[in-house]
Amino acid sequence: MIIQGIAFYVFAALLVASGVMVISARNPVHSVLYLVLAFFQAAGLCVLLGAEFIAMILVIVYVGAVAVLFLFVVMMLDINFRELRAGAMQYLPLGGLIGVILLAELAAVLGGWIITPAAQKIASAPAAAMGQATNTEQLGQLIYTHYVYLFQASGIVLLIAMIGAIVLTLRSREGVRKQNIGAQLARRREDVVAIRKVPTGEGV
Amino acid sequence: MTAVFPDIWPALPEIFLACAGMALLMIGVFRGDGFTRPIGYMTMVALLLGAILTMGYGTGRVVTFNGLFVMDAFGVFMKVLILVAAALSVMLSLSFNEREKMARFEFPVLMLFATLGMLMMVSANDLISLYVGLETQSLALYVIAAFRRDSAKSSEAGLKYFVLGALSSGMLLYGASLVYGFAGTTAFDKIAALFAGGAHPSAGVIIGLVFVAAGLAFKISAVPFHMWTPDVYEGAPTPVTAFFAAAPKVAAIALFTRLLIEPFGHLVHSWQQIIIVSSILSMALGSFAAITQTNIKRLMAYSSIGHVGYALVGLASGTQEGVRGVLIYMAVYIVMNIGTFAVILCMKQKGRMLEEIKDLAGLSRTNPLLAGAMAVFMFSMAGIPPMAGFFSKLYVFLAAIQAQLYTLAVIGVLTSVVGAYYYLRIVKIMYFDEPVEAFDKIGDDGMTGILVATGLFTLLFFVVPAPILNYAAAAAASLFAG
Amino acid sequence: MASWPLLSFTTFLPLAGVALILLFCRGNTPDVVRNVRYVALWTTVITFVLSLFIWFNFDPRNPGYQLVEKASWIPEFGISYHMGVDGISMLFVILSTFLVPLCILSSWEAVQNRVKEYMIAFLVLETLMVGMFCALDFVLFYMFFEGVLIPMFLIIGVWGGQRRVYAAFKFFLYTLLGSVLMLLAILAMYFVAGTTDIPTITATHFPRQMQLWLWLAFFASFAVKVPMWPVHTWLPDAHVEAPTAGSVILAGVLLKMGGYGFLRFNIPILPEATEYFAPLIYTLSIVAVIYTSLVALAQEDMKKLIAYSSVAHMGFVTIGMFALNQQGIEGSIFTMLSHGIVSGALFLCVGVVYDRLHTREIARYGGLVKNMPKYAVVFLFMTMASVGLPGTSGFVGEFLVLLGAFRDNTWVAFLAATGMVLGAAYALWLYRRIVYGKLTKPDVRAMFDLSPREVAIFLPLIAVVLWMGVYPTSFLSITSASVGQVIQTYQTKLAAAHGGETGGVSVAAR
Amino acid sequence: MDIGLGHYLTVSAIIFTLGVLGIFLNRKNVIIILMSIEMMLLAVNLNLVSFSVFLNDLVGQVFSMIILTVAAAEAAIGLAILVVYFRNRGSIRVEDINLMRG
Repeated sequence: MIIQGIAFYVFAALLVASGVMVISARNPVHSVLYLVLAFFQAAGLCVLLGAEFIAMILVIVYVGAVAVLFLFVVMMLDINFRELRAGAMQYLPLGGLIGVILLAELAAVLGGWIITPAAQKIASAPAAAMGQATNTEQLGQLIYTHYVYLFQASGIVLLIAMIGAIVLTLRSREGVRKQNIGAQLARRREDVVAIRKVPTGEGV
Repeated sequence: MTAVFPDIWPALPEIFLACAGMALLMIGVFRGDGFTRPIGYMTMVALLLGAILTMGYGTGRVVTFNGLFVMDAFGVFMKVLILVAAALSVMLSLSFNEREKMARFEFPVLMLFATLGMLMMVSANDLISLYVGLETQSLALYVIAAFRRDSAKSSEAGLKYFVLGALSSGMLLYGASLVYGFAGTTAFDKIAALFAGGAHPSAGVIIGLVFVAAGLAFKISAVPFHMWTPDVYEGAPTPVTAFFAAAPKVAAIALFTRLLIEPFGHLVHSWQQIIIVSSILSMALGSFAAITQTNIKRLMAYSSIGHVGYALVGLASGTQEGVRGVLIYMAVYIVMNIGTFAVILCMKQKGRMLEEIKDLAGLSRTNPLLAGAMAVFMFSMAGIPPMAGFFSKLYVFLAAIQAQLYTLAVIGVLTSVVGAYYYLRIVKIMYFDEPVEAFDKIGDDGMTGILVATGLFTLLFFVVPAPILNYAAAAAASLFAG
Repeated sequence: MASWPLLSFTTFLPLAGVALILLFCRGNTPDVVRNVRYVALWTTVITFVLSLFIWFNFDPRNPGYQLVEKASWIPEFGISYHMGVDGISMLFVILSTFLVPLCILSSWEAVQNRVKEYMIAFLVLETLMVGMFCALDFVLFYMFFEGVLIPMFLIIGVWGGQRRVYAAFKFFLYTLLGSVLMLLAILAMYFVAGTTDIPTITATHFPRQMQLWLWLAFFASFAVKVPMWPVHTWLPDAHVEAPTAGSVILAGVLLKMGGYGFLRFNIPILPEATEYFAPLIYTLSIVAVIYTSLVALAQEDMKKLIAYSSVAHMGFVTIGMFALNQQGIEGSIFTMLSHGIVSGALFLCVGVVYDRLHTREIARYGGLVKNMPKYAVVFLFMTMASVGLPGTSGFVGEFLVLLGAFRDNTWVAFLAATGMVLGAAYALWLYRRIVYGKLTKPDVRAMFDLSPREVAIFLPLIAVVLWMGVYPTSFLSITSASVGQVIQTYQTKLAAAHGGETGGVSVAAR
Repeated sequence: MDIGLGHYLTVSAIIFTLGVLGIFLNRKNVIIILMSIEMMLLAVNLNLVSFSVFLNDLVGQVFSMIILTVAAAEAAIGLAILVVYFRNRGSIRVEDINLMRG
């Protein structure tokens, strides 16, 4: 129990700290790195909660894909970082105030949370008892059966994201030499090789 | 855990559209951008077929996909509206895109997918499917807002829309997570059952509901979450603006209505005040801020904020009559709006698009048909009988009076008088001012067809209003029966 | 004939003219423009003839609605297409159809610009006006009532004078502001009565507190329309800037919509509130009569002067109406009809000289009697009718109004009579400044007398004014039964509301 | 040192607030805004997972998975739009997003 508590506090403290750093780091590259750190901590919290699968995909999807994508874009855009941070904190007092108020309100509500018996009774998909099936297995059973609609719909969302990213950023530039496999394969000997009979002694 | 194969028939239009979208994508990829116009036509056909499939559904209420998806008369009404609006928007975009050299086959396909997302929103019966539908729509919309990638304005509009849209999604999600935590479920039916017995909701549910409502208010651009609207409307390519102002609004309003009436219908006293305030602010801002606008797309943005305010008047009453008012309002709003944007898309001189209101000067001399149509839309938006816009306002105010929201109704009609001022200003510029250079010939039969059809609908709605009113009444009733 | 939907025919016939113009008159050549004028003229003349059939088929002894047509329109909401006329509305229908052909004739030469649109606007306007007086369903009524704004807005704004845009906006927004409140009142009534059918609602009793609010909402709409002081300020602007024919319709018919509304809705539907607010109406009307007469005296612009005189005359109308007795109400209806003809004719008189000199400034004229004798006669006749000389229509109406007011409240009658004197002053002074005096200005000297077309416009007007003045019974007999019924409804409802003896006393006091 | 649901909720509330603050405070760099959005979604996920565990109901975790998927898609679109914007304007400063009034 103590170990769990210590782990929670370590993860939570690091999570909050790296969260603060994400929005306050001077260099966007550092921000991305702090974001990665934050995701790791969140994954740790999920493990503590017993949601291993979510923890795993947090690491895989967020750290492996999203954060790297961010990093890639930050590097690619080649921004003058020095200039970027000048005077960024002028909005801090007002923003900080709003943040504190928002947080206080949320805390007031969440602090008083107790699980109502009614709420627990209507669970749509009760988790199996410990040891009966792993978290991943249970989720898998749910998502391909009861929640197949969501599964398919998220497929569409990803498809849209793919189309969108391509349509917005792909530029076909003139004068870039590219391999055209179709053309290569379709090439026939007759089209490209001309056999001329060169009369001897006259040149081509 | 035994799983039953879900009843897929209620979702037939969605499935059809998803398949059609993928098929069109494939065709586009293989045939290239030169094939954009045929793909545009095919998209339109697919959307209209979707509308026919939707109409063929019938009336009963069916919940399927393990409670995630619901279909009823309300859904049929809203989906048909969305599909028709989307089909008309695709039609509007075709020539524009070719002229402005942004004709790429992904455009209609993305519109199709956005429409698919809207249908999913209308049928959402669970917070999760609500979110998925909303994001399907939003992601496609972010892309088409920034679709004109060589234009700084368009990409800026896309960026603004994305940032604020993502922020609103985040708020909505946080609210949804609170509702889930405190109600113990995400299913609308179960949430409704939880409060049916008059159970007092915990503060967490209310706060969650507020967050969700704020997120949705972003999507329908209701005050105070309207800031993105004018900039995005101005910056996005005009056909995209036309699309934004029509179909997504209907979808978000439909979703909002279903959410407030079905799962949270018993908490009407908790959310009514919020909707009333938002409605009053939207109507007022839509009327007053529009007065000083010079860009017609920005004007339409404020006008749409105002119209959302009027639609919210119906929703604020929280009654069946109120929902009926909302449905009628949206039906008429879509037609007027598509028609107005068709006119705006005809505003070009020597192939150059114009967006200033003063460019309309003397249009009644240079192009009487266009001016007449625009005048009809403007009078209709101002709510002057016998135009269709009068009936839509009539029914929302009817609901407000019935729910004894007298102050709301009075403020509503007063702002509509202020609104009439700026609509009249456009009529004045077209009819009273001396003509400037004439616009180019419309030269697009589809555009002329849309103009004539929407104009006649708006003008002659009063002759046989009963069918649409009855459908709306039946649709509203289905929401309360469930 | 009676089995025909005569009212609908009369109402929608002008739209057939619109269709004809739209379908067959293409282009902008002089021939086409002439055809457009003829189509418009013939359509309106036929409409007028058709409306006379309404008169022939009308039974003056029957106080109820006649020639009733009812068809389902939006049945689920208790809204129907319900048309009918009674003694109150029938004459207004005739007045509208009578004035429109004259308007078209009067703009035969005055309007050269965008003739097609002009004629279409007038034809649509006629449909809306006639429909409004025939409508027996609130939603239908409201549609016609508000729809009038659209063509009138365009008429003022497109073919009007210098400050036409300002005037058009002011006209539109003022009247719209009033009527949207009425719309809310209609909706509120709908929830009590379950229908928007006017006869049904007239038979419904509304709680007193609600009546007061409803009354105020209706008042907001009709007071602007009448117009009553202090919301009359749109009228001088609109009149001055509107083209001649627009002014004629505005003064002749549109102002009557307000009076008609008071009579049709406020008095029989909301009697308790009417009783409560009658002093308010009296006060406002008397201020209107005296104040606007004084203002009229100071005017330099002919049209503005006549516009203010309209406000004063409509003050008489409201006084008579809220005297709430037979003479008062009949007098107010008669005054409205008479004013419709006379003020229309006066605007036409202004139009005649305006067409020649293109100014409405009174000081620019003078001595017209020398070179325009026919005109001087017509103008004199209409001025006398406006003042209320016995033998003209103006006399009968104002006499009845004063009689009715006297029975109700002596002071009101006295003050109203003062207004009449002032009215004579400004009208006669206007006449003196324009027609008499030395004919010095060369451009005025060059003005020619009435053309045959103009004579053709004025002759029917003069005939009607004389007819109304000499033999008013032919009109009063039509209105009396229906007016009697309105008063009876009013008093029965009031008695029922007061209950027992107090009610009896209050009725007797009237 | 018993760790209850309240602890988890508090952490996620803090992260959510940081995300919102990051959006509103940041005036210099749009990329930070996108990261802040990711943080908001992370907070929601934490919320959902902890609710799910304490309610003994897996729906929350399903929801969380869906959000993860969508968030990834959203990040991709957001960055694509950002790249397009950068190509047009040569800057991603928040203050520069001002071509249109408002």
